Amino acid sequence: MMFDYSGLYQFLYSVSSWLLWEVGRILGFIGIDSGNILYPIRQFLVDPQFVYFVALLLTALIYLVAALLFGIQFIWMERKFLGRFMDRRGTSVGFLGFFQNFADAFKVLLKAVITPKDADKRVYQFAIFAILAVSFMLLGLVPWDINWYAVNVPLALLLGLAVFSLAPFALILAGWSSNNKYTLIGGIRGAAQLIAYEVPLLLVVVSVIVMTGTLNFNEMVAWQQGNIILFIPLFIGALTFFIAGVAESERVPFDLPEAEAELVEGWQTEYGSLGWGLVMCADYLRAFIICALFSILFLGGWTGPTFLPGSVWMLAKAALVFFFMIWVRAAMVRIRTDQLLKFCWNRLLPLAVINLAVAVLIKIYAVGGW
Amino acid sequence: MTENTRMNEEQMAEKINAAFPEGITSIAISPRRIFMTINKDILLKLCNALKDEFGFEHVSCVCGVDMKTHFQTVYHISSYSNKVVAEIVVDNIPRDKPEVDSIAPLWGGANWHERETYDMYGIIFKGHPKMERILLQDDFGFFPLRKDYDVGRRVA
Amino acid sequence: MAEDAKNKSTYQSRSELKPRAWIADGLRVTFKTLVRTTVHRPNTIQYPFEKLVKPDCYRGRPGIVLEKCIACSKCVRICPNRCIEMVPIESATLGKVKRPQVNVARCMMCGYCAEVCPTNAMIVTPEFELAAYSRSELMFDPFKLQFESKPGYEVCSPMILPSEIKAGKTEMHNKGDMAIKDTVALDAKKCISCSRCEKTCPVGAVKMTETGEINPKTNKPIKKPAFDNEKCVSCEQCVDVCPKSCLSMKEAM
Amino acid sequence: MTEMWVNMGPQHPFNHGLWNLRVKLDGEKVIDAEPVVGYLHRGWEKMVESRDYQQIIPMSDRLCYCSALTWSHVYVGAVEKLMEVEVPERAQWIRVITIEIQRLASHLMWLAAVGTDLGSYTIFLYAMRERELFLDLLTNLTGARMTYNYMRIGGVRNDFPENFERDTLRACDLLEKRIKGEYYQLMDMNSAFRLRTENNGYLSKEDAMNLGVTGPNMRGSNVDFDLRRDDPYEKYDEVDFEVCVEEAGDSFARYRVRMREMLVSIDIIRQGFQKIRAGPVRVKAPRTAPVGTAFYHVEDPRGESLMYVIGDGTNQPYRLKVRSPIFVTVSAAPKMCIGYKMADIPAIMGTVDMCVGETDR
Repeated sequence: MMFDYSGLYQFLYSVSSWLLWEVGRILGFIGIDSGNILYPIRQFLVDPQFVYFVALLLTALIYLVAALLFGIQFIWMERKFLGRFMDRRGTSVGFLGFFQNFADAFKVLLKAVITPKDADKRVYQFAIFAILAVSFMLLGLVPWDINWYAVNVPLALLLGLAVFSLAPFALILAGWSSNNKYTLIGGIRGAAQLIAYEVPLLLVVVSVIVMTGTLNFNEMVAWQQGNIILFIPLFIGALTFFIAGVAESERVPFDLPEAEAELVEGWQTEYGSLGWGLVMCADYLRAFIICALFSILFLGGWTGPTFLPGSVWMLAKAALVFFFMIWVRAAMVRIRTDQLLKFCWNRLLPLAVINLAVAVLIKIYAVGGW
Repeated sequence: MTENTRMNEEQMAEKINAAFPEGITSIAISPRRIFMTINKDILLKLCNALKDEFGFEHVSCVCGVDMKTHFQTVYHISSYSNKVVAEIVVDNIPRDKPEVDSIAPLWGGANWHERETYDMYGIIFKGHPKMERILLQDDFGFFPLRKDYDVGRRVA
Repeated sequence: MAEDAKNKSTYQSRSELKPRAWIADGLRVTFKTLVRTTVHRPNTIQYPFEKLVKPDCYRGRPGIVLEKCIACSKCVRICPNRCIEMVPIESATLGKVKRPQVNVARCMMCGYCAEVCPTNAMIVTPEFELAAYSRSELMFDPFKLQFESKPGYEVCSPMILPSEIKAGKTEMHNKGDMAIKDTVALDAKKCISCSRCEKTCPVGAVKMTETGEINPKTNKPIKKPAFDNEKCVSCEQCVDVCPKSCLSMKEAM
Repeated sequence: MTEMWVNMGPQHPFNHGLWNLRVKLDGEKVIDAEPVVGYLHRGWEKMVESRDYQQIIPMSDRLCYCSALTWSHVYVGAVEKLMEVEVPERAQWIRVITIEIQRLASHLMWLAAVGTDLGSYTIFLYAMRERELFLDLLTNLTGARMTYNYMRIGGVRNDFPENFERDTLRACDLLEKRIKGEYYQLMDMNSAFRLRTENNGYLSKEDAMNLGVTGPNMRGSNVDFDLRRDDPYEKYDEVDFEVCVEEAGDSFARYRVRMREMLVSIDIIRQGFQKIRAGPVRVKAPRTAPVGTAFYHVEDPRGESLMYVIGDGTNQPYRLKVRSPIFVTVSAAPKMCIGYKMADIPAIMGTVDMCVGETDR
């Protein structure tokens, strides 16, 4: 039985079918053959529908592990670079400080889970899962290489951004259920900011769709490979996407929801051990997704000289964009909520519209219409 | 306080002496300083005069002193335009009913100093907007900086 | 006002500034630091493994050189937080003597004990890592307080007399110098020559000497204390112990 | 939205030290503010009455822990005036130079605090790195990092260690280059920083004078008064320096005043090293003070600090009153905070350079 490596999903489907076929053979070996009462279970195990289900389960498991690893790797990158920007040494445990985050992760696991008094228990827990689900789901859609993806849906971008914009509800839920004045203010501010910055983000994505003509990531990258990476023609759009992305992942110039100065930690204040660990990891994951989207939409995803495999190129570009995010964090000061929203509506939105106009003009004259 | 009415301390001392012949018990001057000892009933009038005619814009400090037999409050009021600091000592405030006029309405700077003096000595400033303790908790009971409040020193 | 408010603001407010890529400045500054700290080492040190280099005169906890100490308890008197006490100790070389014991938990490391000690027995050590599991561990008895002395640890604050300044001299006197020492003055009438001051003086600077008169009742010669200012370290123990308080310190002005 | 009293304190990341600003909010806007102090009250003035004059010097260092030298200098100045002790020339010059070094360290500590309040840790770490330079200088000179116990009644404890002058001038050059280069680009030219600090926390000139706000906070509101020039003490009359005054009266003006004041301090240090001559550094002071009173006020990095001492013939002061500049500036905090957003309060209170140690004594 040869496993075909065409795609992650196909690979996992063949693995799970081989696995279940082996289980069926062992059951047969120990005597559960056609006459036995347990025979229907063996048939059920080898049934293609069940194999399909197990393959999906395996994919989800791999993506969960990959997501957490990316999150931790980006936390390490931020702490290390931020340290060097600020003339101090970043993390210091293990090789280049890489294992500091695993140490922190285990420490976070060991902490006691404390739910605040008369907080809304169920909503308090659900808010964490809401934020995590929203962030992890997108990772499933984003492909790493030409065939290295979990699901290749024609409208992948639309589904991704729809899921991505569910986050504000999770923030409000978290802020409200922690029964604390500060988290309530933080939650509402966070939601306002995320919703505000969705609009320019989507407008820029529309301009990319106008240029490439598709909503599927693979075709987008193929188009960019054929013509030109979209960073050069749609430079304004790339800039707007970057700024809106920084605001989406609540990083320093726009990180008022969890501004240490006034609101202590904003809507994350009341979360204890694992809850806070996952929420912080989800924050960095959202930053990673923005960088991944940026590298696919504007930097031509996994295309690059062939001495490196495609997915390494993809990760390198995402890391480069994240380096810029860290760099901005080192040089900038936090701005106030109303200034932040005013900046979004007065500055970012016009830029996004101009970019859309540029995309349409280029499409008509340079690329020759639809 | 326009430019031409700058005065140095001698002219001020004479004017003040002339304006308040009876209330001032002693007055002395030294470079950029005026030292006065007055009794408490002319305090408010003197401060009004200082503020308006002599251009004293800033109250540096109001402090209480427990002289065992009576209280004293000492005011340091400085004038930016004339670059002079006046030290006014309001003497023999009776120990049983320590009350002085408050100068907080004239200069906001004295507001918290007077509350602290009340907090430490129990001297009540009449006319103060919010006569309460400021550093100690409200139910502290007695006034710590008084000489009869013995801390129980640990002698070496 | 002294000068009326002429326009003193030395910067243009944000609205007057012409629009420019201001973010580039911040980014350039931080990037330069990034490059500098990766090429050379960053400014911070890894504390438990690398230690900061401290000057010799660094004031950590007080220390003592037991051989030099004469138990004059001047440090006990000067300590603002009253952390020092004289404690009887038993040591082979010195026998049963009293030496200072410092409660380092209360000590605020002001360095006065070292500054005042006439024989530089009390010194200032660079040791500042004083974590302990219990407060009694921080009660340093004279043996634990010991620390081998280096020239920088002895604190000496040289002084000059006001009269000398008026006379135009400029050269200062060190700690034990005769010129700036406060000497003990005796009020002979009150003295009942009980010779307690002679017994308490740690340096033996007090001698009971005959003064020629004869005590009419017991017709023995009357003895009054005489102070040898060379040896005296002006520790004021005699002034405190005198029952009739007829001794007082005369300051050298 | 209903009004809501929010306690920004006493343990709150934005305020440096233990004080509580109770703020009444209508939505985001601050309608009313009420500072509550006293959490760090140690009874300093009562403690002082049971110690003799020399023992109070290390205690006066601990009034405001980030500018210890200026506070011990005020105390020592007041006692010298009481005892009529005449301080030698070189000691006065040493005092001028060390106070200016302390002012630089205190302003850099303030700059670090402004950085964290506005969310940029880079500024915090850069300012702390610069401050370390000056703390090392003072450690070589006095032996301690922050609480120096260096001033004595009648002079200073010891003279400069060797090549102290070279190190100080080198540190000053580096700081000047950094202020004109790095901080100027990182903060002054940073439009987001200006967005957060400009035209908020406005304090008019009359309010500043009337409410007793002094020092850089007052000079930020266009009051041209500096104790070092208008009521010179020590050797400040022989040093010519420019008093930095800003007209706008908002947080950014206070920030600009302090940054320019750092450059002025560097200039004073350079002039000090040129004018200092060899000579004695300490005069022997009498043990007991005569019966009488004396007061001494000085330009502290935070404002006008004043000490009023009453001597009663013994070696312990009868009464020692401390006027702390921040105690009065905090009483003017509501005037600065009302009308602005809650997110502005860290920016406003950050540029006021709070130090709670001296507020509560």
